[in-house]
Amino acid sequence: MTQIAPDVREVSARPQNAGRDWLREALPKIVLSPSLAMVLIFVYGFIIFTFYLSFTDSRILPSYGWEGWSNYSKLFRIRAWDTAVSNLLIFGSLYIVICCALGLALAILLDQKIRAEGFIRTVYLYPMALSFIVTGTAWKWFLDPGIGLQAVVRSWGWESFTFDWIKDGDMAIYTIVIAAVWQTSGFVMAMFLAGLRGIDNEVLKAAQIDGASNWALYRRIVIPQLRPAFMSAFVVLAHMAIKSYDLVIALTGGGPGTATELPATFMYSYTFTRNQMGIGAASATIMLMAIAAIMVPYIYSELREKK
Amino acid sequence: MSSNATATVVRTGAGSRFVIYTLLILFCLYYLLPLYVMVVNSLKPLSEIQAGGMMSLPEEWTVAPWASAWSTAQIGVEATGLKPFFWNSIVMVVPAVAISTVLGALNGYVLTKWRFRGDTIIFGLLLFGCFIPFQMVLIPMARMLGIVGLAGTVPGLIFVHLVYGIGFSTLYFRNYYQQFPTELVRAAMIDGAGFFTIFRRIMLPSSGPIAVVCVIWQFTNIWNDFLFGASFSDFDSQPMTVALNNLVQSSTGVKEYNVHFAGAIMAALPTLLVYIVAGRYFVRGLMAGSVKG
Amino acid sequence: ADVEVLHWWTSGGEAAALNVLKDDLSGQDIGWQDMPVAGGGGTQAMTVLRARVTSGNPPTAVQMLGFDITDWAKQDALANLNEIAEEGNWNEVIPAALQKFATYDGQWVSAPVNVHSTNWVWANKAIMDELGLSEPQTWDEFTAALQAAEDAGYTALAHGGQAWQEATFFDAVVLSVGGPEFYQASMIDLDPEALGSDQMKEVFDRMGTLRGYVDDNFSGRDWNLATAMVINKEAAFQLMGDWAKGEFLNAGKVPGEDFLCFRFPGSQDQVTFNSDQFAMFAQGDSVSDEQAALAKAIMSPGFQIAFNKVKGSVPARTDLDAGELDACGQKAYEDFKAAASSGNLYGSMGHGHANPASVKNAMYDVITAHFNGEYDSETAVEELVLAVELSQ
Amino acid sequence: MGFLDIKNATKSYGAVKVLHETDISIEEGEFLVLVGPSGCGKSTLLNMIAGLENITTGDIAIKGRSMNGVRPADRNIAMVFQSYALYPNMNVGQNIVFGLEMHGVPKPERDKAMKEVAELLQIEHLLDRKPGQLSGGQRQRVAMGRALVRDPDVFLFDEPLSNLDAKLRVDMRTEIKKLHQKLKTTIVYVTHDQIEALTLSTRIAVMYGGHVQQLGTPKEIYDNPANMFVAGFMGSPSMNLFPATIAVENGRAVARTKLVGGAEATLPFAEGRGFERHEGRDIVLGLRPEAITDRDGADRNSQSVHVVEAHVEVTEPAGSDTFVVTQMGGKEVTGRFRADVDVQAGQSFPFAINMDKAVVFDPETEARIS
Amino acid sequence: MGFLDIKNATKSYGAVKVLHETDISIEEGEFLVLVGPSGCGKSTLLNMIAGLENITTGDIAIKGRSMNGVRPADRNIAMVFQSYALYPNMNVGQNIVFGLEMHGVPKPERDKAMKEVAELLQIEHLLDRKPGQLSGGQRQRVAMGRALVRDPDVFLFDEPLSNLDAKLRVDMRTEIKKLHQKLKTTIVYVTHDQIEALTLSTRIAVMYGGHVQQLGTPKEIYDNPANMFVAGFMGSPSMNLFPATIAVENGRAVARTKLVGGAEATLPFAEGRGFERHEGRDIVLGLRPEAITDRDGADRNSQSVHVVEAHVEVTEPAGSDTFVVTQMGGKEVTGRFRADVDVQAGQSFPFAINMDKAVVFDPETEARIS
Ligand SMILES: Nc1ncnc2c1ncn2[C@@H]1O[C@H](COP(=O)(O)OP(=O)(O)OP(=O)(O)O)[C@@H](O)[C@H]1O
Ligand SMILES: Nc1ncnc2c1ncn2[C@@H]1O[C@H](COP(=O)(O)OP(=O)(O)OP(=O)(O)O)[C@@H](O)[C@H]1O
Ligand SMILES: [Mg+2]
Ligand SMILES: [Mg+2]
Repeated sequence: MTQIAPDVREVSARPQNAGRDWLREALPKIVLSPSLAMVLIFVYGFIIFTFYLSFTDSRILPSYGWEGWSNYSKLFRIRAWDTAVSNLLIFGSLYIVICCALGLALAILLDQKIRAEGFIRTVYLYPMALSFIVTGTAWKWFLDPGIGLQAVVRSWGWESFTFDWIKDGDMAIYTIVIAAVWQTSGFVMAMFLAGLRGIDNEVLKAAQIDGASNWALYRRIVIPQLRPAFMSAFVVLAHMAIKSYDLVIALTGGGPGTATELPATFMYSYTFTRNQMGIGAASATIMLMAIAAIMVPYIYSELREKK
Repeated sequence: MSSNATATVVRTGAGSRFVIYTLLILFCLYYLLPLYVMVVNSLKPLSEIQAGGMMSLPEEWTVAPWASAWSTAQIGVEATGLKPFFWNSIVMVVPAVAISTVLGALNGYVLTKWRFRGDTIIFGLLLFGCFIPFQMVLIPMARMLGIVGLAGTVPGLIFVHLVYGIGFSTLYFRNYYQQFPTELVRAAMIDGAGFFTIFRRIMLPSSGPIAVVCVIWQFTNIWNDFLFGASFSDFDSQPMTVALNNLVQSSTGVKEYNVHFAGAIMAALPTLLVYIVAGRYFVRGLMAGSVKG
Repeated sequence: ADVEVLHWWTSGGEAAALNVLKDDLSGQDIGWQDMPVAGGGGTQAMTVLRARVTSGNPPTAVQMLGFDITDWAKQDALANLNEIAEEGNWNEVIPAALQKFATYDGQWVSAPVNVHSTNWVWANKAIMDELGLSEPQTWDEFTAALQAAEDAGYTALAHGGQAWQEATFFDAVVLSVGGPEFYQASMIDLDPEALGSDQMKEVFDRMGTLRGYVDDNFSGRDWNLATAMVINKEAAFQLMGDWAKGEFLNAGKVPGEDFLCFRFPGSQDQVTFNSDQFAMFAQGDSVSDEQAALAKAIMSPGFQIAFNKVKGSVPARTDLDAGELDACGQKAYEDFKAAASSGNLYGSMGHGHANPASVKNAMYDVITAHFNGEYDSETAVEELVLAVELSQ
Repeated sequence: MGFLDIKNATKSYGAVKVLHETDISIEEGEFLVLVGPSGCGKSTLLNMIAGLENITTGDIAIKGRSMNGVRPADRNIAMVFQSYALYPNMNVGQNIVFGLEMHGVPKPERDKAMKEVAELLQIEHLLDRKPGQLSGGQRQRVAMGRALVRDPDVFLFDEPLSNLDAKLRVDMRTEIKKLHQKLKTTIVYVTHDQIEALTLSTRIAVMYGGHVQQLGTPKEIYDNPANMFVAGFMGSPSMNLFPATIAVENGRAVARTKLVGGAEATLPFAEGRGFERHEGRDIVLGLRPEAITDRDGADRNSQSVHVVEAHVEVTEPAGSDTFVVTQMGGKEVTGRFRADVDVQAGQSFPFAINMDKAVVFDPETEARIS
Repeated sequence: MGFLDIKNATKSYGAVKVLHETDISIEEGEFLVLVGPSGCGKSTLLNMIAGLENITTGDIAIKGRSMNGVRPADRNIAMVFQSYALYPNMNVGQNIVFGLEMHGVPKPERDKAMKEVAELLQIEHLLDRKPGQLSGGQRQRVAMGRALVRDPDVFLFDEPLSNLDAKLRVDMRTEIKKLHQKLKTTIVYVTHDQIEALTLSTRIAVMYGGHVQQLGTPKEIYDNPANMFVAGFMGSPSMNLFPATIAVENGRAVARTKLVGGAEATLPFAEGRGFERHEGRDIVLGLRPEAITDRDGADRNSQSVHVVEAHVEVTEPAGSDTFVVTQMGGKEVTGRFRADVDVQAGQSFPFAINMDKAVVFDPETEARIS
């Protein structure tokens, strides 16, 4: 963990040439202020706006008739919302856990003085470059039992091979996990690889002399030191999980049925295709509160710790 | 912290090396499969695809789908292919990435080297902005753009990407600059350099690794964005993703999957290129800062 | 000056049809700014439209469906086309069922382009001949035919598991179970009693029966892949709107020889429809010259024929000579005109012409969940009542 | 009023006072070393002189002009950092003249100045290299070059040698010393190495816990440390401090202390130091290692050398000398013997103790008693 | 055959040979220091002993058993690293017993061993802390504890003190020395600090450019360096090396060299060293700083002290001594004067030169002439 370097502070202004000094002193804040203003208006302002909308009778466009809590009470009676929330829990936790596990495993494997490391790294990394608008169809085909993996394996002679999760309401959410992991695990791998490369070689030597097998060495010495990498990976992955929209739309369109609905797709569909913007705003508000519940303590602890 | 950019000193036996290589190659297959499906099918005539052999190599190789996707496929009323939209995307992505990177660098610089009361809170505010779902901001953002007269313009679109990209680029640069020796800044102050001179002459030239990470991140996100591109562009500024969507999602009529795949790969080429060219600086850049959080 | 047109017609045939319009306008020195946003039967385009309108930069004209038009008209966003309508005598030539959407509060707000009818069954003639089947006239005959096809090793019913495709089934089944009154009461008037009735349970039971004839691999399949199954003699039947015809024709199949089209058994007299229309967005007090020209062009007989020939649908106006349409098309046009005059023309729920988007999607949820086995018929009925209530 | 005046300056971070009221005044051409353990506030004080940190209260003046509110760049100072803080993206030449460039000095003059400095420091052949391509000592030189080229009123050095290895450190130390003798610029130099402090300075400020413990010439500091902290901190190996009691024998003050095995050593003080009046008092006696040696190595000129047989615990031959450790008053005591003396751990051996410079502290207040 | 035998070992990375044929053999209980400038191959050799690097050719044996192909963990060695290499995620106690745990020692025994070691090193109160919460000296102790607890045949240390500040380094050095005297374990210790090498070792291997330049006891190395590299590297300040010519005066060999101003100094060698046969030969004369001192400070027992008036260039008072720099034969020469001597830069001053231990090198081969 890094320390905040002691900061450089401007010397306080003198009465003479006060204008110039004031400018010099304020310059950093001036430079920061456009970004701050943008974020205050376009993030926090919009959050407040959305929060407000969730209490109105907005349908196709924002409207300002006050409705109180009725959007929320409706929201909680909609079964698809329950599905969406529980799907996010399943998807989010599996996605984050698998990405981390796989990313870590790949990083460790790739760290063993591998010959074509650069090439393999690029192969693992490239899916991050593609959006699901691009790869969605390929994945859909590949997972489709009729023409994809199942069909191919069967054509090789293993007639009883079955892989039809994407068509199965109970399993479809896991295909979303598979594709999402495909897209980001390489990126996580890169983060862990960077973490591994930052570990003091002498510590590894010490552990070898202490007689740690490679397994013990990684489990006891290396992985515990990757905490910062885990943290960064968590931020990126959580952010992806929450925003997964393209992925679901491209792969299952929320189906079969509503089996793969996620809060993001739910919110979109209520706001834009069902013309129930009030409920959409209510779901967005709930979503934001959930995000805040996870991210604010995290951000807080990360920023605190470095003091 | 002594950092060593080379592979681990942990030693592995010949047997386990075989296992390692096997695993690595198997995972290469996992990652390459969708690309394989796309490439193979983009080089087949449509009839072969309809005949059902999506996993097999083409019996008859053809580049016609590529030519069609590039210049003759039906995107809207005109059969223009993706060609004109490619340029639209470039015009939008390049400034958006450049500005958000520079702004992120400036913010990171202020937040680490010119600290003031409350700076941590400001950073926290910026960071939380990364997590806002984009669907939520569509309507209010449209209103705002309308008010300032940027609706349906390229600068408007750039602005939107800037707003929602700033959090991550600030995060990257802040974490990087945190490890940048403050003594250098102090030395430059004593040498008489001012705020911007220090930034331009001292910080920026050393920011290569993290700039690569930031540019890759922003470039992929902005290039691949569909929602903002569709909502905030005009008839003459629709980006590549919207065109690709129009190509792939056409509601009725024959679906020319081979053309779709060719178009999809084409739309992904710039980001792929960025990854392949800059990929080897990527881990280095991550090492240089962003990971150590 | 130019018109900017937001639409989701990006396939080759559709674009060719639009080009007719474009050329017409360019003859009047009006340019065409194309703003296509494909996907999801116009949902993407509607999102974009929302953003465009909110930002104060609406397109000139927008392709729209059913209740969306009404919703936008309610927002006072649409231009008044009364003058042009009067001039073109739209009141006469356009059936009342369509006028319900094209007008709001007594004002014309959109120009209908076409009428798709959705309660069609498409059949592979070779399979029917092989199994000695004739056109089924009743539900029982239809299930028998499906069973026969299944026994013969074919996929009986080709289907793509997307909500709107299942809703397309649902429209037809509702009509076949309870006839037009029940359709009116449940789908259009949203009468809770009708929605919760035993008839509705019967509807769901029949949906279940249909589900039994669909292969296991249906989920998420595009409709045209399902059509391809019929074309390729893998499946016997498909329930789909008239746009499926294009696929057959494109594959070089001949209507009547290679494939058959008939109304869903039990709904022979009714036509459920959806209609693409172009609404003009208000850009000042009155309609601009360009918008007027565009509206006129859309309603011109030449365009209506030319367009619907490619699109597979039928013209929205009832006063045209259908001679240029193909056999299926002519039949459809006749059906349409007959239904229009007999009051048997019903907006399709599955395509947003029976009730507003919120209700439609709520119904989708229940129908799809039931179709995918999440609910039994009884639960489905309960859920349907609840969902409709919540969505209003 | 001196050349550099620090008047009553303090520094607080929030509620924490890291520098207590500090008064230091030095003349032009002096070499002031701030020395003290890590965290004692040396860098903070230096940064306050440089203008890199605000002064919380008090004043700092250079040449009589108060520096409060003056930008670092306008104070006419130059600074050399521990990490050298060379700009990694510029070559050596650019590094050296960056400050001139920032002050708007035209290029020909800059080039001339660069040449002169490079010649002075013998780094002409390095001018085109990047800092990353230099060895530690070379970087150190470049950092000095960057400071020198500015011709400042005051040079500030923050532990400039602590990144170098032992050998190089000694060489660079001598070079800095020579440079100061040649240029006669005022220098403020931070280190925590007492040898550097003693060899380089004309004046030393020993700091501890944000307080200046003692300000004086190296000789004052070394021979007359103000308290036990200063005594223990300065010198290597450090001054031996062990408990003793003052007694008077034959009218002369002596220190009595216990040896290993229980024997008692009696060490007479030099005459005229007046410790007689403290008779019976418990004290801490301070003796430098070089005051405890083998019989032949003892200072021939000293009047008060006293030989004590003591038990040898460890011997550390260090080439030029051999350090021999015994115990007095229950504390380890190190003597510096000549290299050739044949002394083994475990034996008893005569230690010649020179009491000329013995210092005496109060065990409670830790202050020196005189 | 010794306890640890390095026989003809070499190491190459690809085509680069970083360690040339090396033969070192030490007995049980010895303290071997590998010393040399950065990059000379010290760590490489140590890692080869540890089994962390393969041996390219040759053999390393411990207790007569060849170690080729034996895993580091099975060599019964322990190692202390420069960065301490403490496991940051474990507390001190866990760090210490990790090696035992890995060797399957049951918990009660581990705890017992941990207690003993902690007591020995006085770190009992730290056992629950994480390494990040320790000071440099404490970390150093923990690293040693981790090595000690294993009770290994050989201890390996790779620059264990170079991350500590000057003061702490001296203290820890003494502690290591004591520990070795108590435990009598065989130790191989890498450093580039010659003082450490001289004080700690029983045997020193001076390395340079992948070659062992000299292997011997500290006294051999200090007094009879095999060549100019060893002479210059060992000792601080380092040995003065300056050109001179051998002449014979009255049947006794003398060295003649130039002083500042052109005067010539004649320095007679001690008798019986047999340099007479080199009459007229140009040589490099080597004199330790402590052999050049003020008149009163000179060794009373020496036979061949010779006083020379020379020009003083720099004086560096260092508390315990004052270093005085002059020139001989055109080279800087440093003498170690007593602290009290009143000598100023710029004056002429008598330097007492003790030729007892003068060494002589061939200017071409740089090897010692005897
Ligand atoms: N920005 C800051 N906020 C709070 N405390 C600080 C800050 N900067 C320094 N300190 C504290 O001030 C004290 C003095 O720090 P300073 O850097 O002057 O020590 P130093 O004597 O230079 O030590 P070193 O020898 O380690 O460089 C330390 O206790 C440090 O923790
Ligand atoms: N993996 C490697 N590949 C190539 N050369 C190497 C490798 N490791 C070390 N070397 C080279 O071997 C030589 C000896 O390195 P070694 O680490 O033993 O030096 P050292 O004496 O320990 O120096 P230091 O005092 O800096 O630690 C150096 O020149 C170094 O550059
Ligand atoms: Mg400091
Ligand atoms: Mg080394």
